[in-house]
Amino acid sequence: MTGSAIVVPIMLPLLAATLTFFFRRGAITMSLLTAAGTIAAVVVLSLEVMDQGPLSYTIGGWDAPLGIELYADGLAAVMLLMSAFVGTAITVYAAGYFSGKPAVARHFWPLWMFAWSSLNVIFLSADIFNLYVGLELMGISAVALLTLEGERDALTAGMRYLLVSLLGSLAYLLGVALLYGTFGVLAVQEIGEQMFPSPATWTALALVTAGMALKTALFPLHFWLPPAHSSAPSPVSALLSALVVKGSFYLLLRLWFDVFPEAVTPAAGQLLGILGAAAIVWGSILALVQRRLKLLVAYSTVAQIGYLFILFALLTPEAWSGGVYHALSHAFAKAAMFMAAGTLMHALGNDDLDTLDGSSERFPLSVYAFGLAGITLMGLPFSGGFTAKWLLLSAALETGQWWYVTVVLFGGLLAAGYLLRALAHLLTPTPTVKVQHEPARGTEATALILACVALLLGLVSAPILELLQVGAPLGSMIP
Amino acid sequence: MASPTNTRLRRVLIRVPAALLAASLALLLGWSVVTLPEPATGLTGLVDAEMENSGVDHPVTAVLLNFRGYDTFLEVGVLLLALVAVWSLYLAPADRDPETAQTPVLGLLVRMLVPGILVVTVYLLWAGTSRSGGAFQAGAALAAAGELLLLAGFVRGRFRRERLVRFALAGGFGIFLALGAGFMLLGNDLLEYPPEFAYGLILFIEGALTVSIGFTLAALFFGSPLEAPEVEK
Amino acid sequence: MTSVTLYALSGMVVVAVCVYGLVSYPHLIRKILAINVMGSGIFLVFLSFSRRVPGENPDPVPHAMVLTGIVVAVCATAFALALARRVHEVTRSSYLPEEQDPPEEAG
Amino acid sequence: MNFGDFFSAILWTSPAAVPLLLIIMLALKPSRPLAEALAPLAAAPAFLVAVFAGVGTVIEVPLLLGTRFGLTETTQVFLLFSAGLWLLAGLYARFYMGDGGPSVRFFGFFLATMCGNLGLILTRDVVGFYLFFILMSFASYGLVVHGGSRQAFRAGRVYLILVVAGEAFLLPGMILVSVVAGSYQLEEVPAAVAESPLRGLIFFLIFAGFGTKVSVLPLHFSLPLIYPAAPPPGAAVLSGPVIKAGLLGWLLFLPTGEAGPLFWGTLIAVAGLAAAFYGVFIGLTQENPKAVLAYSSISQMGWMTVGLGVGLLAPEAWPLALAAITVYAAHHALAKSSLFLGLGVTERSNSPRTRRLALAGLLVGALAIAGAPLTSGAVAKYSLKETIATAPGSWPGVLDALLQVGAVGTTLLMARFLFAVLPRTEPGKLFAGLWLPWAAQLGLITFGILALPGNPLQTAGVTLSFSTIWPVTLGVLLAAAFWILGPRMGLEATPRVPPGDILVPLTWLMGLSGRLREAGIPSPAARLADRPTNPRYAHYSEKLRVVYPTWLESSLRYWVVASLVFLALVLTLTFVNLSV
Repeated sequence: MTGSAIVVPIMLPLLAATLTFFFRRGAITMSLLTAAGTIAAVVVLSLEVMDQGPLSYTIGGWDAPLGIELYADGLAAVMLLMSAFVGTAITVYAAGYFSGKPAVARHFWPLWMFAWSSLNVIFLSADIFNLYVGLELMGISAVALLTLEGERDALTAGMRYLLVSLLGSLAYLLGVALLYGTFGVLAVQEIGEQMFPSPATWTALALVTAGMALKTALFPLHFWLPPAHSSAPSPVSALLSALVVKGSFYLLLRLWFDVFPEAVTPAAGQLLGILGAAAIVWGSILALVQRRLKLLVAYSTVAQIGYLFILFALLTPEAWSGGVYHALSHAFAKAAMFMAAGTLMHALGNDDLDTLDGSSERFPLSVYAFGLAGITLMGLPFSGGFTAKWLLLSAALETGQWWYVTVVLFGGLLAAGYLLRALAHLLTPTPTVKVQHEPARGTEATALILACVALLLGLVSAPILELLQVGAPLGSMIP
Repeated sequence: MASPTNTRLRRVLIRVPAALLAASLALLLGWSVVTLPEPATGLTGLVDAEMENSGVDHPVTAVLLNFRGYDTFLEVGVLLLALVAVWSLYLAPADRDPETAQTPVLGLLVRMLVPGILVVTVYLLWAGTSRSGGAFQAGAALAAAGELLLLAGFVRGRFRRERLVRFALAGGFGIFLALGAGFMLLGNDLLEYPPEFAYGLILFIEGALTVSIGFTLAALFFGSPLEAPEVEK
Repeated sequence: MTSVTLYALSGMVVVAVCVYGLVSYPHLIRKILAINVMGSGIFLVFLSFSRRVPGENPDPVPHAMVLTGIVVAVCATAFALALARRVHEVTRSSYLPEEQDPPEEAG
Repeated sequence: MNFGDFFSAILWTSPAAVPLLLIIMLALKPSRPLAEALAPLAAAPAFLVAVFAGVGTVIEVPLLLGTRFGLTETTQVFLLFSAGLWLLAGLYARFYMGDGGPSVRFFGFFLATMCGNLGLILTRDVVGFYLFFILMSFASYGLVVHGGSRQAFRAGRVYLILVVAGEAFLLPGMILVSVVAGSYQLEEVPAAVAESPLRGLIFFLIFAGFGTKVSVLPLHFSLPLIYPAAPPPGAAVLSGPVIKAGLLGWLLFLPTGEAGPLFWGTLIAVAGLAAAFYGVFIGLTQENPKAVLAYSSISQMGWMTVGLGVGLLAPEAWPLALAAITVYAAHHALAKSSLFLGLGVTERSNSPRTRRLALAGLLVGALAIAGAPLTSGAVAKYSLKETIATAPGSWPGVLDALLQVGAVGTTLLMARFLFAVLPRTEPGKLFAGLWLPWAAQLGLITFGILALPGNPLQTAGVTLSFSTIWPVTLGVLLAAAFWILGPRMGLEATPRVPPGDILVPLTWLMGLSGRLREAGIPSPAARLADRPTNPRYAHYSEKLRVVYPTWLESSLRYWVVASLVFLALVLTLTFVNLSV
């Protein structure tokens, strides 16, 4: 029975999705119970991974390659922890946010539970076709969540996002087909062991990589992200930016380091690294010129995603850990930031930066949350973002790729530029702040707590990095 | 407004590169297929070796519901998800007024076809254990019956016995989930059934799935049963 | 070239044609159809692979994957069509906002 | 982690953790009174660790990127005097600040600075050192601007600019160090740096990065602004433990004890000498006693820098140099901060008697800085002299002479300080709480030498040599002569250099384009600055900054463009793999 905790993060949200679809009442209670159960299971699982090394779990009693296995190493455990904690915060925030909108809330809960489980499905799957099903589960639920409130901008953004998502998934599926045609198996580990360069594997790699880059919104394929993330209901913005893009990024990471290492050349990694660097600069430049807070935060996501892809160019244990750590701390910080922005937008009627002048007097908690999350995004010392950048910089210096050092440092400055621009508005004292709605109970505190966790991630990097080293593909880091 | 020439130019500008890139993609994909290693390997041998432990006689069904039952389980989840997603859009139901929709021929045809479809459904379900067929094929047939009834105005998209319909929609996934996870209490893996009950359980799950799949596919066609809400801000 | 390879190749051609359609036709329904048919092309490839394996019986695993894939594709298409309908209800347009309506496709 | 490990982790982290905990308690209303009562004692755990914990143990704590805590013989001394000074300054501040909001704010920054300072001494890894160093540097800002005056904020601004500039050198420096060492452990740094092909770059980054804290020329200009701005207990810790942290950074990260290029030692020794004399000359022109002390610090840090330079020149004698620098640092931290605490006492002396006593105390501190016999200063100078003797070539003779000349200068500078204090009186409440910590410090400066290892009589003896006596005597005589004769010869108007010296031309340069524009002279810089106001340029700037990026972004959003980019990426990724 050991290791059964591994199925809880998948099955519990699915159970909650069914129940919240079936029963009108009690959705919040069920979701909170799910959150508690998921956290407990994920913590147990992480301790097991830390203790015993990577875990495999056979489903239906059939071992891979015939059956499908679940697999949890340090990376999966860290991602599960991320989705469990950020997901819990989103659940709490959404309970407040949707409190006055029963018709929307009714569908939000099952959809969110599906989205949550889909993330965990992806994080735990060790089978490339099963990952496709997980991807589609994630894509459809993400789009449905985005269009939930039925606003014009959200609907068109959702339509675009759905096309993007389906195209990305189909590219992935075609890659899966080529891999099955070549190797005759679907298990990640088996394919990784048998991998050899051939036209089919090169094409599969290209299809899978491009598909996931599209779904992760890597520059220049980021076009769908800002409209989608900025027009979504605020809890949904938070979960899209914090978690959903990480799902496809995780998949890419798994495939590059567990499936394709024998077929990948450094040049391909450099291409992704260069696109990542371009994303940092381009996303930041556009964040600097936005006039709406949520768009600014969305473009910040475009920029921050760039850091994730630099690791493919650096390819050292530090770079790998730094990239993953960036994904982790960005999840907490960006969720906090979207929640804070959403609270302000809801309270003041819109998110035009000029309208938000002086919000710090009425909503200090939200502005604190925004600022603290900003510290992580800027990568200032003692934050989770700092740890990530330190590791990425170490890797860039170690491999002698100086120009990535410049990009990472410059990206921090640009982030400071656009975030301080937003903060300047929030902190400008104004005589009249017209509050249209009081924020729901708990929403402001949730954002603040998430932002604090993002900071704390800098203080407690060591144990998380240690967990991350369990089964890490490139070997272990500097002790 | 763009002038016709301008539009034509724009179209060429779009379609020529699109065609070139699509053609390159076709070449690339073709090249990958042609150069696939021979002899090919697959999971046939493994499936054949484990058939007797699978509880069913047909290899595809065995893979679908036993060896790779997890995929099937998630796919039923996707189905339920799509339903919730479509309902969340609050589209007006595609109702037909019987007065205008039903011609005598259509009415008669539907009355004759639907029972036949139901028989076919049951057959497909049963056939799945030993030859091609199974819950999805059966469910698709069931859904066709539902769509016929809707198009002919026999049923409406906004139904009254909502709880019951919801049960039919979510029941398949719910039962799959409950049975798949429930046996974990006996020390089994997820979705692992005790071998002595495997055949019965799989048939039972397939039955429940057939109903849910049929209802869900039809419901995807029907539109949302719920009143569109007042704009909630 | 065996007939199996021919099937696989035609699947790939279907995919490429659909990619072309997806890129160059702005109408949403066309895009959704392109994606749906692209899925079918991939399924064709899968099915052809099930016959590549030497032996009497075809490999059942691609069949199972295709069955799963079809249901997923149906779900995705259903949601996409519903969403396109909703977009049309709200915006009175069957195009993404940045795409212009070319004359021959308007209406 | 078993209980024993856990306990020792608590023990070793307590010096940094207790101040942090107290900050949190200060921030929360219910626990604030308790925190206010305990804040002055926040350095007590550090002191206990310094005294009892012992050298050599290294424990790993799963914080930050995996930090390690422990003490070496050198850092034990640093911790001892730093913790002691934090304790004394904390007690002093408790009485100096009184109660209320400003006191809470002061202690908040005081504790944060303390956490950084004590943490960086205790930590044994690169990341930990860097992070604590940053915490200390940024938290000090709060001590500088505490007074809230315009000068204080100006000083704070200048200080921050230097801190950020230092950051720009330190972060890459620290990362490079850990990369070349392949480890975060401080023990492995000097050897790894010495052998690295990048050692020149690393040397430069470390030298400049910590140089902003040590106030090496020309990065010295914030000191004469921040010491006068900070309240006495703040200035005491800034001039004592905080400035020494920069020195510790050099000691830990420069390739000491390894054979390196001669150039490094020479550079550092020359930089030290320059600061040593520059500080004296500019300091003599100052009116504000705290500014005089700031220049004295620049000068004294210069002497410690000379010691480091000699240590790099003669790696085989590094242990001797290290001991000398450590002793010098301890002495200077104690003596200089005692002068700041004493200044506070003098300002608040409300009767002639207490004032005379206070001045007498200042005299003791000043004599110690000057290196008068039987003070800690004499011991420090003596050990530096011993180190100098190990330098190669003609260095020993030159340096020895300069050291003695410098001592004359230092004596004069201290005399200048005492003269500057004399006319000031600002009666206020004088608590015993202000006297006692100060008296303790004075005791340490004078009698502390007896506690040094070795025969106390012998130690006292070496401070009585001719070379310690004559410079101080000459300095005192010169000062007296100047005091008596100066007014008669019309010499009282010594030249005045504004505090911060080169800061003045620097700010002038920065404001140059504006001034030129005002004068109607267009310069390229002015043209650049003009851009936003010129409609033509504004148009271009708007286009570059907003219009083009937005346009490009919206064209990327076209489905056609985006999907073609996607296809191109698929093809490129394939061919990138093929080509290699």
